[in-house]
Amino acid sequence: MVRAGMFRLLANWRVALGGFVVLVFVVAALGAGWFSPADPLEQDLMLQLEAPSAQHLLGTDSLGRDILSRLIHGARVALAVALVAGILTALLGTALGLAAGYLGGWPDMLISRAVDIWSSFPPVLLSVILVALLGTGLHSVIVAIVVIDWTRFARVMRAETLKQRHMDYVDAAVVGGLKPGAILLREILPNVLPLFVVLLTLEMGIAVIVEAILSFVGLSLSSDVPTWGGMIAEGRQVIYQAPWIIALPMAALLALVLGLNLLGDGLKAELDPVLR
Amino acid sequence: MIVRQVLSRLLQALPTLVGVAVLVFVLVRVVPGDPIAMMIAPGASPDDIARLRGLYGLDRSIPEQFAIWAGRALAGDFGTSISLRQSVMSLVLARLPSTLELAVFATVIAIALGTALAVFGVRHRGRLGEAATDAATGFALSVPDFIWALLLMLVFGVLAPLLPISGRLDPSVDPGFVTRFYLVEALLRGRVAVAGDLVAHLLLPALALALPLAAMIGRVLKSSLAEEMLQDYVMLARVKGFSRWRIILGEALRNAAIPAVSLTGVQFTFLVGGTVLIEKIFSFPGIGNLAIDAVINRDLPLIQGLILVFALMFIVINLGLDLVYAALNPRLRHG
Amino acid sequence: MTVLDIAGLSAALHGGRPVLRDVSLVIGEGEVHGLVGMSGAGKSMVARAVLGILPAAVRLTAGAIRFQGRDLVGLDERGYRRLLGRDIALIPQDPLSALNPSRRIEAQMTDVMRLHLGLSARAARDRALVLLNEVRIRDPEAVLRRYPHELSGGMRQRVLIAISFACEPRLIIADEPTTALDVTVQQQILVMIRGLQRRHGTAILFVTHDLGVVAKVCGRMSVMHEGMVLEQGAVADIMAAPGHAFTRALFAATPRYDRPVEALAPVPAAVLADIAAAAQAFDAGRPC
Amino acid sequence: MLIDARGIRLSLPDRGRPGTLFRPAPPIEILRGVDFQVAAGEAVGIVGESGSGKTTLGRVLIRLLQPTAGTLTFAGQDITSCGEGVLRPLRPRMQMIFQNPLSSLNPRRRVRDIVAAPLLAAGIPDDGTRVTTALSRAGLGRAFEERYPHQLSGGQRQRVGIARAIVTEPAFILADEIVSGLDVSTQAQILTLLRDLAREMGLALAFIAHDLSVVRVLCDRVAVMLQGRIVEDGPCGEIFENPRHPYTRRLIRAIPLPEIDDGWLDNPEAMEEA
Repeated sequence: MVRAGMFRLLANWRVALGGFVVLVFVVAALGAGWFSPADPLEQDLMLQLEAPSAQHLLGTDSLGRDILSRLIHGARVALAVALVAGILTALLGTALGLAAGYLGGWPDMLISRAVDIWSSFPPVLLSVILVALLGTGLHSVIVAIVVIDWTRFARVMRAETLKQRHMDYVDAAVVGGLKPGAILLREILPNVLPLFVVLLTLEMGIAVIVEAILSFVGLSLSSDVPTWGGMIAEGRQVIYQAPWIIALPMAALLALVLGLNLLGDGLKAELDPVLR
Repeated sequence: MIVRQVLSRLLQALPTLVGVAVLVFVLVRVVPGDPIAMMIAPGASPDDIARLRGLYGLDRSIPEQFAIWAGRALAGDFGTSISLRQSVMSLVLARLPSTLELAVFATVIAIALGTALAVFGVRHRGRLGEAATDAATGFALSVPDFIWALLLMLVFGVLAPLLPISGRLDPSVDPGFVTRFYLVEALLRGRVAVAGDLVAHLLLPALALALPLAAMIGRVLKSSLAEEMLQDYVMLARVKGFSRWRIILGEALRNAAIPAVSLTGVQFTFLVGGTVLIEKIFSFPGIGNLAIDAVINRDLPLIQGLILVFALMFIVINLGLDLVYAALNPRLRHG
Repeated sequence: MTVLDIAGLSAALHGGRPVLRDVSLVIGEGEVHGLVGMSGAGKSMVARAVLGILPAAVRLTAGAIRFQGRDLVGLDERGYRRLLGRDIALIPQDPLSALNPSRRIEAQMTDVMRLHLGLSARAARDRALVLLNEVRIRDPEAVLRRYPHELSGGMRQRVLIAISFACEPRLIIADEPTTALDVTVQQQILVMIRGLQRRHGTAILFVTHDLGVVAKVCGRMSVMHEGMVLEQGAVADIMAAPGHAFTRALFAATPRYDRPVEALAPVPAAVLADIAAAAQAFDAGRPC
Repeated sequence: MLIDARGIRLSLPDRGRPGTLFRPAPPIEILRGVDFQVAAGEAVGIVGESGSGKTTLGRVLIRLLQPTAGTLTFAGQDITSCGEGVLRPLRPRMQMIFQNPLSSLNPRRRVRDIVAAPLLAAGIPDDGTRVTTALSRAGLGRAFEERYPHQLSGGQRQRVGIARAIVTEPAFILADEIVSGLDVSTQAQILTLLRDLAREMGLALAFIAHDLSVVRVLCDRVAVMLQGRIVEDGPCGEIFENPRHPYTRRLIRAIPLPEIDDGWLDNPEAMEEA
């Protein structure tokens, strides 16, 4: 059964292509030390802004560092943030969304009002403030993303839970004598789970972007850790002399985000039992 | 009726505004970095520092500071920027018009483009045209404004240098305008050359903001339009002998817009929030650019003032969307 | 004179699966013809074929639809636009979704008259008032100003009937026009349709799943299943002595408050199997 | 009496008029003093047109809704306003079949799990035979146990709904418009099935319908509802042959029987203006 399910999933080209792209980045990140042709931090001031060559496959940056190695090491940060921040955000937001949608009443009031207040902040500004507050570093980037983006899950999950709650099958469960906890976990949760998986992949893409934005502004990690956002910021300085320096990390960022979105889109279609 | 609705909505927004104010106040106050240390010359005496702390009220407790700040804010005084040494109010007022012009310009592009995509997709339903619009919206939706900004900058500013990639107006142009709404004033005065230069500067940042929203509008509006096209009243209109264009534009679009407005509502606030980063990337002199600098400089009064301005803009947008929603939906207007 | 003459009409899905098999029926001037069957029998498909609004996946494969002597099969969209609304009109099934929720009743009644009759806004409004009087709406002026959601289901269906008669069509397609209504409202609407039809001399193709409705308003009827017409004739004759086993089974499956409980029986599987076999034989004999 | 409802009233907030911050939505009274009884083993029809309150009454009887006034007892026990904790032990004895079989079956669960849910909740041990028996009583073989609801036809879904309702061998079942979306032939199948099950298992039924003919087939007694009240209540034979209330008379006369009757279109009540 499980194997048949996997085959069907992979038959969907979105899932297959998106999954493949994400897998390439995961492998590159896990084997960063192994795949990198050079030390990403080693400067060579004689070789600044070199165009791609046999020695430096993707050229060098303004301090003469190998760009390919920096890209591969940057993938580690991007994926770590995507995974940890994505999952934490999803769990927090989903728990609050389910509670608001299923319990109604004052918990719903409280959570919905909090979502309202949160939505009144420009998210980029809020994340910048948070990282400024927590100090730079991977953990503060992750905390910032969780604190900002839980509302995305909470809002969608609340709406979906509310919709499911008004379906007749929930009434049928009440008449069948099921306890509220069992109704939530056994009846409603399986129906909102596909949405959770889809949102999770989308949220991972968003987390990657937010990390890049923070590094771009100069607030993510210390400057001796290569990040795509930091590379983009450096490339912005020399955009006229060496446009590939900004283009390469952008391409990496774009590919990973598109891969995650494609995967999410494909899963959305596959996980719906009625569409399938 | 409408007036009462607006007042009631504003009243409901009040707690949100207060909540935002309190949250921001507390948040920036526990920032570890000391703003005073950043603004004085090295080697200042501890006495000088203490004097400055007293000047900005930083030596009091947080509730006390809040009470003082809130009292002044109600009177329209948001304090003085620590890093720029100007009144927060005048800084915001000087920069707000350019941000508003950018946001409105982007919104207009997004709505026009999104609607065109949706109508085109539905008109070419089941054919190549639909698949093409679906792919385009899917792609535009996956790419956030941050990457759009960089892509547009790279393509239209560097590889094919057609448009300027920084600032609001060419430095050599001095319009000598009385308001800060340059584009509005240029159009009203008929200064075509200035307006053209302003639009050229606006185009890339506005597109970067507009494309994700346009894709969102396109997708949501297309699916609700496609759903409307299955309704019996559309079939009845066909059976009455009306043309397909007349049916889409005259019958279905308005009804399709109702769910689209509520579903894309959040995205409009994302657009305004997005100005923060886009202005930074394009060195556009608006309040977003100001805000990032304010955070990096720990400029507390300025941060507070700016966040409240943003919160206010969000509230106004939501109110506007509610009114549009009510205007489109006769069920909310009558009975 | 014959208004509608459907001859040997067949239709199939793109994949080749037939949905209509050699359907023929003739409707004379001022005649009400009931098309009855269960869901999926193909009766709505016949109605849609006449109106030229078949689903995109369905194609006509054989036969003719002659309206006042002119074949509508292959007529282009422009030709249909001149015909629909003026010469052929529709009374739809669901009065809730058949009126545009964001347009006032006045706009939805007058647009068709302005399009086909070239009436001015004023003249169209006057005619709309006359029509609303005909469907016995008490305060027509007020109704014209309303939006659909401000009217009851019965009122909406009256408005839709008024719209269908607006341009004095020769033929009206009534597609389950009372299925969504309460039984007392259904009676009012049926009485009204029959009355208007008599006064205006309009022919009606009346699609319904309800044998009772056919008995009350139709003169002739066709019983359909699996895209085939199984029995056709005068309603009085068929009610008195149904000829086809399926028709008899349909009567037996319809619950009646005046019959004993034991009289109720589902359509026997053998009857359905016979029809399926006939359909297969037809498909084999005439490949599409 | 198995079910005994007296003076039931129920007001709900008017969903058509959402309240504002200052003025909550005004409640509208949906049930205005309903007396309704079902004896053990008896099948009672509740008929009425849309908006008559028949569905709401059903939801009160099964205690998905709590009445604002009146008393409701089940097998002698007062359940007017008790909490779900008190109701839970009673649930196996009072079950419900829903109007929309698709939305009342959880799309993510297999037929077997759907039918087994009430057993599990009641703590009734089952090695699968109870579920299989219930399904076979409802006319579905073992092959259906592994399927998901969207893989079934409309009639089969409704049979699953019936199997779920009878699996705990209840004393009372509420059936809310359970044949309104079905073809006449499927409708006849479901009606005869339910009639046979009720006789065989000694079930009491409350059968809500808008179609009087359907009620006639299944029920011993019928209650006619109009605007939140029961206007007439009696044995089917009496009510259909000799209706006393003018509304009942009109309701019956409006039914189009499949036979020629030229007078039906001349009914003066049908000529009213709207």
